[in-house]
Amino acid sequence: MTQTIRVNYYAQLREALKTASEEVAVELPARERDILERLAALHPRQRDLFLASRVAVDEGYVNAQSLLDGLSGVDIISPISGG
Amino acid sequence: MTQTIRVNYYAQLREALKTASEEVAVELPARERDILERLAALHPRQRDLFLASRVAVDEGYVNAQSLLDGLSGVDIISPISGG
Amino acid sequence: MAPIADILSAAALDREALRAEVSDPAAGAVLLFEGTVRDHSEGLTGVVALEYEAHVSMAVRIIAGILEEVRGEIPVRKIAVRHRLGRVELGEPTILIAVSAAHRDEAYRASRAVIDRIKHEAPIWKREILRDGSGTWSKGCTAHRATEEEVKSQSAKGKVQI
Amino acid sequence: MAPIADILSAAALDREALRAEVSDPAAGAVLLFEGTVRDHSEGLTGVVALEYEAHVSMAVRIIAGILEEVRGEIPVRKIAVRHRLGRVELGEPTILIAVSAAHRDEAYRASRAVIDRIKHEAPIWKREILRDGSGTWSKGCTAHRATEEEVKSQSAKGKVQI
Repeated sequence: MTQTIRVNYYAQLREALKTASEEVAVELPARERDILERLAALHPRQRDLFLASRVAVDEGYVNAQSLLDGLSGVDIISPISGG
Repeated sequence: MTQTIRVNYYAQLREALKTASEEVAVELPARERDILERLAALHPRQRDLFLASRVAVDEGYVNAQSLLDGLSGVDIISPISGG
Repeated sequence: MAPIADILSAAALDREALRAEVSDPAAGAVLLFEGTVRDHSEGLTGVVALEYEAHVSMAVRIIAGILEEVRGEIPVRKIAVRHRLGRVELGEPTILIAVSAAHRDEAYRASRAVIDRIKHEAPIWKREILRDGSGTWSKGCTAHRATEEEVKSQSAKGKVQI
Repeated sequence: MAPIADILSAAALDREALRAEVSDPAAGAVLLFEGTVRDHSEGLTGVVALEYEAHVSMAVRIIAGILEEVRGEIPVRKIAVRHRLGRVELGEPTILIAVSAAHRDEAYRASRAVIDRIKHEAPIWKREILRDGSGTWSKGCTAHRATEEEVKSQSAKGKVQI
């Protein structure tokens, strides 16, 4: 089922996309990789960055194997560099 | 050849022997172990402590395999506990 | 112990204050790890500052979880962490990790585990600022669980997918 | 760098002063190891202080040699060490080791190597002082070269003869 979710961006992805947030229609249920591929298709110039990113929901990374459903929004955690 | 050398003690050995230093006649050349055995024979109640000690000459530990000769004195480094 | 919301700090980090948080009469070893701004990174020289941003609520939650896990795995007395946000000048601390333990082995292992896991898991980003004011996002690595293997190899770098 | 004669100190140790000695613009990691007086040791409780003595000239020479060796083995920026002599009260530092390095892995390895080798090689002794004023020499270990194996096993304890 196609559902519209809010997608939040940070750091290098936010800067590259020139937005901190957007609404995107995605097919659910979906795995982490499906969501990243969907966003990469929308923003093909940032494909490498999306595919090196992780998806977070409710302040935690999703399990790469899990089927995600009933989402209202996700955070896209582009490659991190804390410490 | 029997030679008289100065032997210096520290910490637990100095306290147990009630002296920081004494003159001892030893057979030279000798290995580290021979010197420690000689001192242990002189002070049999401290035998375990002597056999757990190291011999130092000129501010360095002697090599356990070396034959020591021409010594005027040695430092007996009883088990250490720095740090 | 300070509230976990204090883990991320916009103000300069205070080594002695964090050291005091892990004081413990049963501790024989205290290790203070400090990440500092250095003048270069891979392929970049003349760095004068770093600028940090974070997904704050998620980073606090993830770091607090890492501390809980490490406390469960390694018998330490206390652990305290502070990570900077915003601009940090050359030579200044970007992160402080204080660990106290009865024995040094536990202090070293816990300290190393905490910094490795924060680097691999916490949603924090830095930009390297050059003399001319220009900034570049650090290449970074895909967020993932730091494995024992990586911690042991002590040279975990680059991307690893879980 | 401070003169090597300062390695042993009868005065209280100053963390921030030693930290400042290893500052370096190329350092991305600084590790400060601190040995502290704890209230217990194996089979002994109620420790209120430690009393250190050393074969001073030999200990300074041996520790300076350890620092030279570790600098030769591990690419660090700077290393600085202070070890207390005399009476040190509960919770106070007995030894400080500061290491700066471009990367954290080198800082951890060097710090660990220095403390392990000092503990195994430096002619320094401590007495554990109890509440009633009585003191017992620490059992200690026979002086020997800390091997890589021991440093790796990270649990070198007790006696090992070379």
